[in-house]
Amino acid sequence: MLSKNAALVEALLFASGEPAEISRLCAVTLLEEDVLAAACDELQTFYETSGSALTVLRLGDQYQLAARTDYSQTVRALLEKKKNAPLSSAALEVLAVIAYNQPVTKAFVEQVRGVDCSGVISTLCVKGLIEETGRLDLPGKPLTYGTTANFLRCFGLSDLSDLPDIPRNEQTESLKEINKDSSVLDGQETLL
Amino acid sequence: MLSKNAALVEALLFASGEPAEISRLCAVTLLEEDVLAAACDELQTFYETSGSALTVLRLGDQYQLAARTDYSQTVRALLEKKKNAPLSSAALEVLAVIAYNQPVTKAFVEQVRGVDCSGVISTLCVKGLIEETGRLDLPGKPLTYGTTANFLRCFGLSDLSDLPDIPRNEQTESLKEINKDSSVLDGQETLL
Amino acid sequence: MEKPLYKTEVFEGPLDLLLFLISKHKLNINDIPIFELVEQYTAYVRKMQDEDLDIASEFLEMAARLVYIKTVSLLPVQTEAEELKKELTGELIEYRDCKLAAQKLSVRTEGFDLTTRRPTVLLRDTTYDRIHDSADILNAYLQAAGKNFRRMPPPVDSFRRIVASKIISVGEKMKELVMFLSGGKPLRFRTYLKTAGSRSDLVARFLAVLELCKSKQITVHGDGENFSIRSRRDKEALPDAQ
Repeated sequence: MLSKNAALVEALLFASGEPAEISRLCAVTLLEEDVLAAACDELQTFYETSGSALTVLRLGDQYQLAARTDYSQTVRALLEKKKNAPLSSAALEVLAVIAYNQPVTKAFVEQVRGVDCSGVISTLCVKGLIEETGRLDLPGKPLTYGTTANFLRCFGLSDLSDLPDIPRNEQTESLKEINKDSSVLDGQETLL
Repeated sequence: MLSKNAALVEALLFASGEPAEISRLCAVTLLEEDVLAAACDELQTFYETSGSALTVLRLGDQYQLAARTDYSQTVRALLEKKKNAPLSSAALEVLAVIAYNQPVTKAFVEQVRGVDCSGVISTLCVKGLIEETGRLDLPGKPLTYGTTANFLRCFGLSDLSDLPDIPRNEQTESLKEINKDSSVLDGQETLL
Repeated sequence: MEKPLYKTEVFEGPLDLLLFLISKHKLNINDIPIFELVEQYTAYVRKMQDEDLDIASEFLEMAARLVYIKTVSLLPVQTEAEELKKELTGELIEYRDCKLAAQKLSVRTEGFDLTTRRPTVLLRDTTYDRIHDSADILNAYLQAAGKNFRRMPPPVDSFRRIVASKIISVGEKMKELVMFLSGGKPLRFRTYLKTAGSRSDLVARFLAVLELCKSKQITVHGDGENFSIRSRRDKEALPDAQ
């Protein structure tokens, strides 16, 4: 049996659809943050043990309700959505530079990659994987970019600190496999 | 423990949002109508007995997942709060460019900011801070935008002429002088 | 003629190509043998050129940079060469880390298949109702447009005069002039041009006079201040005409 708090959180996350900020959830439920977190944990355990198709995601300082991936094929069929085109390796590289160094400017990304990145950056914005986060107080006031809650969800991270470590001292040998095309699905559908 | 069919139906109804027709559900799940109905019944019983906030609604020949009405007040508070979230810096910048230059096209705003602004512009429209004001008599008849009365209210202005003055600087001054100086051809000065 | 099918790998940029060469030839990224790298890099770019691939300018820029490092490496004093090499090494390491990170991300994509839903639609008022200081809007404007308004496109007003200026056809002017001269009086050329309403009117008037002269519908008399035009028919009627 779900507790009242857990059921309340379930109703809120269901209705919100989009990731909901913890502070906002606390404000409307009048719950303390740790009580809210406990309710979310309870809900997630409930889904897991009862064989439900739903799952509670923690994305940075937000929570979101989602359907597990087991059913995604049938869901796509119902919503008449195509399978997503994979992210290009250029998009993955830009995403990596932004994720590990945010907030960063376009110029920074271009310096690391040695090529123009305007197109890739605007595509990633449209896909909701990155967003503008402000401007730097430098000549020209360049825009800065960071990753979104959607980025966390797509890459199975509950927080930016979950980002995989980069083996800094690894030999360049390991690049051989990297040079082979690596591409992943794109998260477009999940934005809807 | 939920059956596989019930969990599948749960995922579908969750993702669909809108009411889903029984015939469509049968088509994508490859279930017979009576099997599907049994799965929906099972899901609904599961929600009832477990104290979940969700419920399966049958509306004619359609099914829909919804949050129980017990929580509607808190849900409303959450969704209302969202509307009141402060403007992002991107939204404020777009608003400012429109306020000071109205009526302007999306292309104008994007030229100033150097990035795509479609999303921000439609958000500002939904928030009732800007509105379409007409179309320019130029190729493609682009839409123009201007600020609303609600914009004036939110920023404590009684009139657009109340907008804070833009501080003069050398650049704008020299532009003015060039304009004054020009005893040149019609239209020529404006190219400067 | 059949071209040999030979696929060149696609590289994200010059740094990508350099990393590929370094790993392929097992070079030490922390101490790049610049002569070897220049040779391999330029050979590869040449190969791409031979295959008629569009080579982005970045690849050629890097080639020039490598050749420059090679050149200064030949100088007796090595300080500049060392500096430049260090800079390039730094960039390569940074880009390598970027590729490693991208690869780490590419294997954690389970989340792309999660399904989320749209927010429940309440018939709710979406009107923004926070109260701001009016200075916020100015600050945002200065952020967006930059302190010097560098990013501002020319105001819409500035095009109005270009778009609004009427097109004046030479044909119209010719008709007008013939009508005017049909009265029989000569017209001072200077007066005719002086009364033009705009620069384009002026040009049209001038061209109209030339056209009418060419088609022998008018004649011109005198010079300087007295330079005038009149209709051809008058001239035939007047024996004292030139």
